[in-house]
Amino acid sequence: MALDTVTNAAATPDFELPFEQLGLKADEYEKIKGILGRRPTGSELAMYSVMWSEHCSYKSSKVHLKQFGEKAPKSDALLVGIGENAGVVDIGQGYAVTFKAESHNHPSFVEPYQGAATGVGGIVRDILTMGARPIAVMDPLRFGKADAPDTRRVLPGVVAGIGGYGNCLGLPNIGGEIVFDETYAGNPLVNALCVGVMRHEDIKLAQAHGAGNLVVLFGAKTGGDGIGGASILASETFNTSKPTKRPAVQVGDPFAEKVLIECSLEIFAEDLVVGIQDLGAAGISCATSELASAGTGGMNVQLEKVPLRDPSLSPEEILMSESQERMCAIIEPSKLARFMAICRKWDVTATVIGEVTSGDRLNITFNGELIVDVPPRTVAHDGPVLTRPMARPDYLDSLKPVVLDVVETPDAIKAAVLKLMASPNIADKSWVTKQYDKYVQGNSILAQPEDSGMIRIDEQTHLGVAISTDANARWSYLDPYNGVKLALLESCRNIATSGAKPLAITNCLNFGSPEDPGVMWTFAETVRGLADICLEMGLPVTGGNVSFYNQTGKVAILPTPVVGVLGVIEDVRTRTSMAFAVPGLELIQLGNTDDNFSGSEWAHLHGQMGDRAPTPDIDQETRLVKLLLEGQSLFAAAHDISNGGFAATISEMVLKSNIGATIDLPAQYIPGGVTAGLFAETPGRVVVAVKPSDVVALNVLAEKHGVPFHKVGVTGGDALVINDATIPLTELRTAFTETFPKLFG
Amino acid sequence: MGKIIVEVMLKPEILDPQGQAVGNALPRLGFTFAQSVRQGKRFEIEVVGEPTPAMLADVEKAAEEFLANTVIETFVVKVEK
Amino acid sequence: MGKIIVEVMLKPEILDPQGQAVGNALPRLGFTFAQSVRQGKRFEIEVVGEPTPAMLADVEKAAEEFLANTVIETFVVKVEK
Amino acid sequence: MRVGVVTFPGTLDDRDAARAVEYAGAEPVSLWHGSDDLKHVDAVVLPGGFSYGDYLRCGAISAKAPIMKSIIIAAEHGFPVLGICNGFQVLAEAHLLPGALTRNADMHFLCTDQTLKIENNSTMWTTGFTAGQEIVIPMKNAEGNFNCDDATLNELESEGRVIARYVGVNPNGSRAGIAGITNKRGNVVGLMPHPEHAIDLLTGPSKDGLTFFTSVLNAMVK
Ligand SMILES: Nc1ncnc2c1ncn2[C@@H]1O[C@H](COP(=O)(O)OP(=O)(O)O)[C@@H](O)[C@H]1O
Ligand SMILES: [Mg+2]
Repeated sequence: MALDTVTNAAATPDFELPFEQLGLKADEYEKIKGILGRRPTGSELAMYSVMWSEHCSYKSSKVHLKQFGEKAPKSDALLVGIGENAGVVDIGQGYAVTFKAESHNHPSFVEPYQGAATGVGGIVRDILTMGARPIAVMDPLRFGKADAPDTRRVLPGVVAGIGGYGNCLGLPNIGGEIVFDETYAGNPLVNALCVGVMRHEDIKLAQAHGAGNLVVLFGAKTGGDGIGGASILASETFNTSKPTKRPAVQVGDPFAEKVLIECSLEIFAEDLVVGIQDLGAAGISCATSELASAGTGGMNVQLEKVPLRDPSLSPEEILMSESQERMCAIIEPSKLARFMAICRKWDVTATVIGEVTSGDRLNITFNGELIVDVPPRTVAHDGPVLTRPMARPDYLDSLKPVVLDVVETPDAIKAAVLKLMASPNIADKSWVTKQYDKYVQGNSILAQPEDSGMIRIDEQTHLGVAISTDANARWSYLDPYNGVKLALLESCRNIATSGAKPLAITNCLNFGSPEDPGVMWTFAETVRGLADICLEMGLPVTGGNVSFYNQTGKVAILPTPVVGVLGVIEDVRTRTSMAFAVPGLELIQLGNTDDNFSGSEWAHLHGQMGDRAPTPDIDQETRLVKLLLEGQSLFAAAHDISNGGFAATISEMVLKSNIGATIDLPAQYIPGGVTAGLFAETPGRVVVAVKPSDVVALNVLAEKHGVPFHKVGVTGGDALVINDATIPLTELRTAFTETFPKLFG
Repeated sequence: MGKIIVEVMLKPEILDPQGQAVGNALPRLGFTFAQSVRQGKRFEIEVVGEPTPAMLADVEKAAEEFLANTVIETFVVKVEK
Repeated sequence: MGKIIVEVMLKPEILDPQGQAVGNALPRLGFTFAQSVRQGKRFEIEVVGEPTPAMLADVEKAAEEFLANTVIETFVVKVEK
Repeated sequence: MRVGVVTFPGTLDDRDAARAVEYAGAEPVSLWHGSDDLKHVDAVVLPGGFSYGDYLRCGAISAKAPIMKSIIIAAEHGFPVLGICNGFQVLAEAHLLPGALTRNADMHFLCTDQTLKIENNSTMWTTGFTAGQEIVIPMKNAEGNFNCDDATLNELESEGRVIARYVGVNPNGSRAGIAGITNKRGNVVGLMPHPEHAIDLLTGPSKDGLTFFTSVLNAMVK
């Protein structure tokens, strides 16, 4: 089979490569020619096309994302910032924690089980690559209408895939989200977050230093996975033998990844690598070009040495293959023997495929013939940067205020609460979360359905971290700038409610097509809002992920910026759960309720969106967080008020506690009356349970921090009594728990 | 009582972690005959009376839509004699 | 390249939850042909050259000791033509 | 006293089992599947997880590991062995215990706090319980559905070798609600739920699990 070598490319300048099929624009192709001073070879084009794709180059989002750098708050907590595989923060006692979220939306629509499974696999490798032991995962999910037939296909598959892969890796799943909205039909969102821990000195970076050091590929063999584009190349260039069929979807091998994790951690522990990079999107193209461009010199790679699962792969395909469960390490020759010994112990295939050079080029040969000769930076970092047109979408001018009946009589209150608690977005998620192992590793302090997931980091000192992921897409739809701020504030509140102090954030921004000016404007507003609030709150953005093109035809998904907040807790034994253990406790709502129903679940249940997102009150939220942390020892239980309002929060508390409560909501004191008191989703509110003897102390503390303090009831009995409406726990539980089994078996 | 068999295998280009694990284990147990192993599913379906062409068409349909995930798997329907 | 097939099924007296689940799902999907469904495994083993009797004996042994759990499963070894 | 904890490729709860052994007051010794050296331990725990990814059959590939050859011989001489979840599956595949663990009746992986009734407190791993005692420990598996033929079931029942049974709704379709069994001699025990995840109230639903580990310590010193 004839190879498109560098010599050949220089000799045949006019040969047109199928760059459009690879997603490159004409000007981008010209730019590549300019960089190389000749036409690219098929292999070079393969590399540039994947690395310059939206997914790898962030070409549409770059101009906006740089705000995270420009507006970055001073933070000594940040050890590794945006740019590496994942950010790393200092949590004290010499521990460093890394966490990041990734999206695997489209693959999960095509093949829910494998799409979701490989999504988990990918984010876990990002965390491992930093030198950390992965310690937990979370999975924020979005689906179309709960009763839509396709949701019945997608949701069970996605959940089984996340569980199938995560459980097999031994990673506790400690939280996530499940939200249904028709805009996600055809565009389910499968975001996966992973958190890992290491000692400061063990942090690893994706850099190829030191001429003569070896490039080692280890893990699974390379197959024809995820290389649709390259196959075109392989067949259309000089490659005579047409490649065999290429997989439509990738199949994950969680066992291979589990072994890869243990093998890598043993390698890290003996300090055997100079640099390391996982193979995800763009596979070897990405790993080699990023390692080289982040390093000091160049790199030579002998591509024929890559172990193949499918011998029919062409060089272009090997470069582009996205086969899972692979890593690439840079190793000093003197340490190779030990490295290989550890790989043998774990039955992990490891192969030297090249070496670091003193030059400045990335040279790739195939059976001795030079097929790639590029400046690595131009592949990894000099991709196109677009300033896409933006326009405030028209729908924002035709929003209608929410109009709802008042809910006041006992019968109305009971019916409304039961209806809310049975609605898919609020109903019990344990049909899902029971499929996830939340105990493995033995350090799970809090997990679903608590406000945040909490993991013990040190068994002696009891140091721990808490993580919460949140997004309110309806508020982002109404007001993208404030919507994302509200999501971050909710996440911080979730963290503080559990007893941890917010420290750093990550994000996963899910949007429609960047070629739609309306979507682009919404995206820009979101990034501006997130950058602003992180600066205002002094929370560093450690990294994130952008997922565009989530739309069917002209219809985009609701803008869905998922924010993940990491918090630290000095002593996990002081954490606060949402469940109270005894009757006779006073229930107090911290924070005021107003009468805005826009974007609320209650309005959604009545087919309404509303016209204005709440205005984030960062000052009040910050004081609330301070209060929650300072008053921690007073709380017998605490639960954040968000989706579904007070009614959802108190229902979740009594059901988890299996103890009732008697609630008194004095209509006259609440703007919007009892209806708002129950169902409005006014931010900045938390319900806490305290011993009667602690009420005064809490009241004093609340006044000190200027946080509104409202006695709302007492715990006890076997019913939830709201004003004069009595809802037996058994009835409430049935409404809450039967929705998911009915929908999904 | 007739019997219809549906055999479901992963497409050749799709990674088969199970088959791979079995293939790797065999030599460790002293069995050296295997070049490669692929693992699939086998459904034994008992039907009333002799399988009719209509029934087989039905089974094909069930295999296509349900028994096999045709995104990654192929299947064959056989009548067991 | 020869191919040897090993088919493994649960013994009739052993409850087969997977087969049952499939059997229960079929009618819900409008397929009425099945009296009962049993789900088993199918191994496709690629061997070098034509399978010899010695090789088949070896495969029998591997199936007996490893590919099947004879406490609950039975197996058949076939040569694919 | 030294208690070995075996790590197979894909084992997940080995560090948790070691923690439980420590809580119980013994010294955990990590054992590697690829070696037949039991390092002079006094008892062995086969922890939970997905050894070899649960490929082929849960526990099937691990049952052939070199360490198992030594464990099988030792077990036949009364050496205490506890198999938890995947460890139970390995013991069944190694024929140290009868029956087999098959797919849960509802096909789903199930992670839940499970109530069990201890029915045999005379095994080396259960002496610390009172007969009939109800305990709550986590359960997390996709193939915990205990399955065997009638003869085996009758034998297990008549010889009182069912050590623990699920209380309330049968969570996975196990025959006779069986959660754990023992061999005739009472030194080898297999249990589907995870006692090592119920050793303190901070990380588990109860402390009930610890008793399995303290029991074997007492059984040894006696
Ligand atoms: N897909 C999921 N995976 C794991 N946990 C989930 C998932 N969906 C929801 N949960 C958990 O269920 C609980 C309630 O979910 P949610 O209403 O989104 O919480 P919040 O309103 O505090 O964000 C939370 O603990 C959340 O982590
Ligand atoms: Mg919350």
